[in-house]
Amino acid sequence: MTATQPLLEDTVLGPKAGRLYRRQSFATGLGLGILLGAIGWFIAQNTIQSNENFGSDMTVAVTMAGWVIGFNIGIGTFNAVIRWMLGHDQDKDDELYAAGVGQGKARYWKYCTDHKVVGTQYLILVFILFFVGGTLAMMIRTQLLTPNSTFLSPQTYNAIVSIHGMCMIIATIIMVSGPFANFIMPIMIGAKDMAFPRLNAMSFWVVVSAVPPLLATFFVGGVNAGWTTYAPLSVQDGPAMICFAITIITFVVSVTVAGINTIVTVLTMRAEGMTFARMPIFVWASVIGGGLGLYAMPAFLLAMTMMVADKATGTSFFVADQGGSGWLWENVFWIMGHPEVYVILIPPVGALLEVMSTFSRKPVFAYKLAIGAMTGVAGLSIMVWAHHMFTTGWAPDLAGPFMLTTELISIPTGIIFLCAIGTLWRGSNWVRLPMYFGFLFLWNFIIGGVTGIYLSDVPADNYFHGNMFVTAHFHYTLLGGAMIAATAGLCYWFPKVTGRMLDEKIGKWAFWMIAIGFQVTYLAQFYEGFKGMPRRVANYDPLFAPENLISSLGAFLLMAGWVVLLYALVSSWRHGEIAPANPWSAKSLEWHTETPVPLENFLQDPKVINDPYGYGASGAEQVHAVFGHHSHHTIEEGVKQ
Amino acid sequence: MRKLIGASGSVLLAALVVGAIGMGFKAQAYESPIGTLKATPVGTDTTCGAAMHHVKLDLSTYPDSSGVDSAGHPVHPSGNPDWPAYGPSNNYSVPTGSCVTMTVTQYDSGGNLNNPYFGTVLGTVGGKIHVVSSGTNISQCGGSDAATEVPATFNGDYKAIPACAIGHTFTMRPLPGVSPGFFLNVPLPLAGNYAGDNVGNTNDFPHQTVTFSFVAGAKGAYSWNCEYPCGHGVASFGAVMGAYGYMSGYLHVV
Amino acid sequence: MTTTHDTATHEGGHHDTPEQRDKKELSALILLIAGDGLFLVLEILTWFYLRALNPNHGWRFSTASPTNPATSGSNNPHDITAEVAKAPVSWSLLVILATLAVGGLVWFGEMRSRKGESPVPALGLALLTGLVAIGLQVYQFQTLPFQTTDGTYASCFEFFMASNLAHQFLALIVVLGVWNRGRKNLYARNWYQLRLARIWTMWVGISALLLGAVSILFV
Amino acid sequence: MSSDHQEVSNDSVLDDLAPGLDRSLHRQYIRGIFVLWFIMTVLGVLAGLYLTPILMPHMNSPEGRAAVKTVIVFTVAAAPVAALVCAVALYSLLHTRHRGSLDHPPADGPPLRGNALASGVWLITSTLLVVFLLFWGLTEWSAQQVVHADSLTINVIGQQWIWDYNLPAQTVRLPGGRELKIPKELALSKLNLPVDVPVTFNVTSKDVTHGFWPVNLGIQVDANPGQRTVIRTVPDRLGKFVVRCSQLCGLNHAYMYTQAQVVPDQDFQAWVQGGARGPILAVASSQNGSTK
Repeated sequence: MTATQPLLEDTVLGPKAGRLYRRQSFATGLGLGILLGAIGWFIAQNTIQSNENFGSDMTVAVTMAGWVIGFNIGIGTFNAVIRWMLGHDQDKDDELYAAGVGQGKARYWKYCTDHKVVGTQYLILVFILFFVGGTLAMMIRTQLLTPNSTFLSPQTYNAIVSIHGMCMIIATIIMVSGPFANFIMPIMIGAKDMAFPRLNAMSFWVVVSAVPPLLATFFVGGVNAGWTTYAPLSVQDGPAMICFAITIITFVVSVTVAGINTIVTVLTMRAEGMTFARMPIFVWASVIGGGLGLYAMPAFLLAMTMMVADKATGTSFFVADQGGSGWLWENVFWIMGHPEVYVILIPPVGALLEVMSTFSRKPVFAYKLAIGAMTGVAGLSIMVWAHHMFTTGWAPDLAGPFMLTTELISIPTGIIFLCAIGTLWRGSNWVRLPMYFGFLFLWNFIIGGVTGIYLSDVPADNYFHGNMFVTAHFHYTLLGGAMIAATAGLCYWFPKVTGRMLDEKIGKWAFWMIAIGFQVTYLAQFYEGFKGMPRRVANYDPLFAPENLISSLGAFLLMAGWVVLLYALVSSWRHGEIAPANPWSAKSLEWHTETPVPLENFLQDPKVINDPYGYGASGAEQVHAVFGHHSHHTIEEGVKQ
Repeated sequence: MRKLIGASGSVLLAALVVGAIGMGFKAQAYESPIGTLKATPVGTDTTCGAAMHHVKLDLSTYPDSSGVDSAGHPVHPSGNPDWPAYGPSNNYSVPTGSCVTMTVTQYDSGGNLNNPYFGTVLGTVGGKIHVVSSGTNISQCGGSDAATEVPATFNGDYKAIPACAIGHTFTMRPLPGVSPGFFLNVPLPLAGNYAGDNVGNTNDFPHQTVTFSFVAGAKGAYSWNCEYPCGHGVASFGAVMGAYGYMSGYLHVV
Repeated sequence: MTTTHDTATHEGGHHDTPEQRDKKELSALILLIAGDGLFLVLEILTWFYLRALNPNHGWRFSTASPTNPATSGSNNPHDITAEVAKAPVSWSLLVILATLAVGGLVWFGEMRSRKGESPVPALGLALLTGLVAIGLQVYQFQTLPFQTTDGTYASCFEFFMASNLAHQFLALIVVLGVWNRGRKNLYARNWYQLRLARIWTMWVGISALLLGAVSILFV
Repeated sequence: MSSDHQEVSNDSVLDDLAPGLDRSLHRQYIRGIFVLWFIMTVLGVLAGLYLTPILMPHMNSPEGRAAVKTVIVFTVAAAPVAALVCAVALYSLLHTRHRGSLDHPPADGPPLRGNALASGVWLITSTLLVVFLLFWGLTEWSAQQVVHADSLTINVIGQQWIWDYNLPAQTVRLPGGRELKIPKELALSKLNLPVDVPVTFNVTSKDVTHGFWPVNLGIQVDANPGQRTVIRTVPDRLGKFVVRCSQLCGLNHAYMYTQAQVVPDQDFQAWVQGGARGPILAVASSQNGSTK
């Protein structure tokens, strides 16, 4: 098989090319979004009574809703629904066009249904979101360089803290389930695309439309309430809170659609012979993460809609002096919030185990146990939400049960460690760049995990809750754990996604800057927490000055490390050495198709005969899949004999 | 070498971008046209008990932030004109260890505090403030506070103002770990019950002149804000109360 | 590899057989309803939580709240509970019945389609019923004897109605689609989309029933 | 793949962990990892035992010291597990790393697809550890639930962005037969606590949720509008500390704090009887330091 991409360059589309919807792109989305937003603003300004309490909130709500709807009409989100309703189903040419045939690079700016284009779009979006979130983190650390700093006003500081949090949460939720569960996962199971290619494109462009409202918060007063937006503080907050809620509601749509799409793809689109027990661990992780997202997102939607109702229509779900309760918010929010951190964590862990297996040249240790552990983490994570509420005074009698469920999570989490070190044990340990990040993950996540058990303990949590210790803990798990594992996955799949090899020399410089900067930043923050510095403060006692200075300097190094990594990625993407189809000699299907991957992934249909971890095995057991329709029968029969 | 230049170049570029964004965020903080209001020295005297350096600060509180004050300074130019504000600045600077006499001219109406505690005068010299009314104000609080006696006009020293007759407060907290620290709570009585627009904010409008002294402690940026619920939303602490610069700021002891 | 070959492959990928599409879309619909059902469960839990707190029996405090000018409390109706208990029950019942009827009619259309008959009349009737259901819901919204600002009971009731309205709207779009496609004779042989439409509209009816039951029975 | 992997003898656990590896090499691996594990465990235990008390502040109540003790115990308990993960990772870096050209993948490792014994031991150990953690937590937690018959009641009121304290008129019987009398209700901006007197904080908020966190007492509870939450402690060491807000509460959250101190009960009595005048009690104790 030769590396060809005839579909993208040579295919001639039918005579219908040039219809209105084929002219849709990011530009029309932007234009229509701005237009509808402006119309919404104009109507709201002229019709809604300038009631001091609700007027500006409603205006912002209508404007932002106008933007989101306008952008999605402009980009083409609703095309398929409307065409379905009219009975004009897409024909073959339409589908080829939608998949990006014959459009070159322009297809990255369109509502493109090719899962590889969607994955790449997600990857770029994740870079952008991380850069925005990282920039905001730099603002925070600059403000906290010295005590009594007046670099930022408290209002701006709170706004930055809130949006740093939410921006990073959105980025980390989509950082693996966006790029890799879209680009890699369908190829891994031998599918030609996702189950619902149009919904796939939708899940991406809906996130894109959710970003401007998030950044708009800075221009309408800023969110004062942190990313957790605890009511009633968030109900008290200004119209920025409405922008924030619109972002979340839009994002919920995306995650729900993406989760459904991932699960249905794996359920219905597997290649011949790809039984559940032969699926790569990353596919399992994507499915579990997607399913958990489906569980978490409705609660987020409910919390945000109730909060918008409280703010913009005067209901009283969370306002105590009208009969509501802030504890209701905290419950609904954390019913979403704790599963959500595992929505972030599980897919990168799956990616990490793939990396560990490939670079140790060994099967994933205790494959089934690893799947069980990820499922167990997901299952337990829906029963632990109130550990965020130990000190709120809500139901002190439930402290024991929630301490139990929280500590139980350390058992499946421990199994994931066992699988990782079991895979390393006696492996040939090919230390390429992905593996650097793999080792860093182990170190960071063990610290994040151990500090997590302090926090699960109620008497200790009574000291640590709401303090910098918590901040350091979840940065160790989410940044040091999930994001580092995702980076390992990025370095691993970079040759397949971009067709070029990543420059490992620059990558290693970046690695050391990230590794050292990270430890300095967050170990110092653990110390701040031990000493009793609260979270989310714009200013602090001189008592905490030295460790804050150290933490800030570490954070600058950390950010510089990410920038160097970004440079390595971008420069390798443009000028890097052309990658072979299978640079790591890995066994899963994505490495056994061409690079760049052709439109429908495989020039010959794969037939899976073993799991993709046949390292060190002999004979046919080494082979994950065979291609074409003649050879595999004999091999399969050979295996059976 | 090319790689090294590329990598350091991108770090530099990122630093420039981040720095530019940082400048943007820094510019978001409200700063009054006159900047930080420096206290005027009036020599050495014994206003605060012992003989010490004495400085004066003159402030006003306005029911809206448009217009100019008696000295011609805009009250709070870059904001929401309907919101009340302290003027002419929200940042003040006093020398450490000095005796500070503040005079606040209060033009705003008012009502009930969320917490009556902030009707008490705290932290001033003698635990008192001196109030002079420009004209007749209300004689009684409404509703369940109807029994509370409120003088028709204030004229003299007060250790507390009835919690139902507050216009604003000037409440400042100590810095932990900084000694000597000082805590200050000064209730400013409401000035009349009119609903008119106070654009112009001149002395023609009813007002309360509140004078008090305190000893500035150790160096630092002491955060102050108003504890009277003059905003909107939950507990009337949204909107203006959540926005930096109108009813909050810093007292810099230098 | 020739272009034609790849295009042919592509056709196989995106133009699944109706059976394959049925399988995929049914799985997706079940997942969607599971998520939506969770939303519903949490909505109802919210209701019970606020009911358990029950300050002033779920009604706004009659005295003016000094800390929140949003609720002046000045026009708080007397004995609102009794009045409310009478008023919305019948309306809610009508709304629920109409919403359930939509699902039933789509089901009827599906059965006719399975028998090789035209589903269009039944679907047309479902469309009309859906419009009536939305009309009834909007009417109920407008004639409620309380407002959003009247306390937690009112908050939940209006929130339920709003989410029901959103559901009905989504159901209406689906019914409109299948009706129009039925009109164009696109369901002559494969009726799987009708089954999906039936499942969705019936779920909308059931959720309306649950929300209605909760908000009416536990005043 | 070299053929030695196919000669699998299953007569021992060690062979299971490393099929095809000759015994001496195998023992070498185990020994290497054991040494690394042992060193790191010792380091972890030492850090837990000796570093924690240095890192954490001096606590003024049993609850505070319980938090410190919990950190020490959990660090010690977690050290072997964390050390094992690090030891295996480090050993694979130091010893079994593929040396030579990194351009091409090394030969495959042994096809170890799992090991029931290793998994079982790991599972049982981690389950036992969790049981221990839970037992420890519940023991400490229940010890903190003791309600003293007689305690000093302090109403804590949080609002944006300041704490204030209300001391209702009350008489508290002290263990020695003496009494602590609060003759009339006092409203205070600072928190002063008599040493060795059980104290009950009734915490509420006037507006949004705050977090009442008297840092060195090792307890905290949120101040919720419309709710009263209660926490109790017995401050048993003299000293100054700060009450902070642990829940983001809006604009000036960073500045929401109060100076607090634990003072001898006679001093407290005298101060209260004098109408709680004076900016701060004259206490003969050093910052954060002295014992009683």
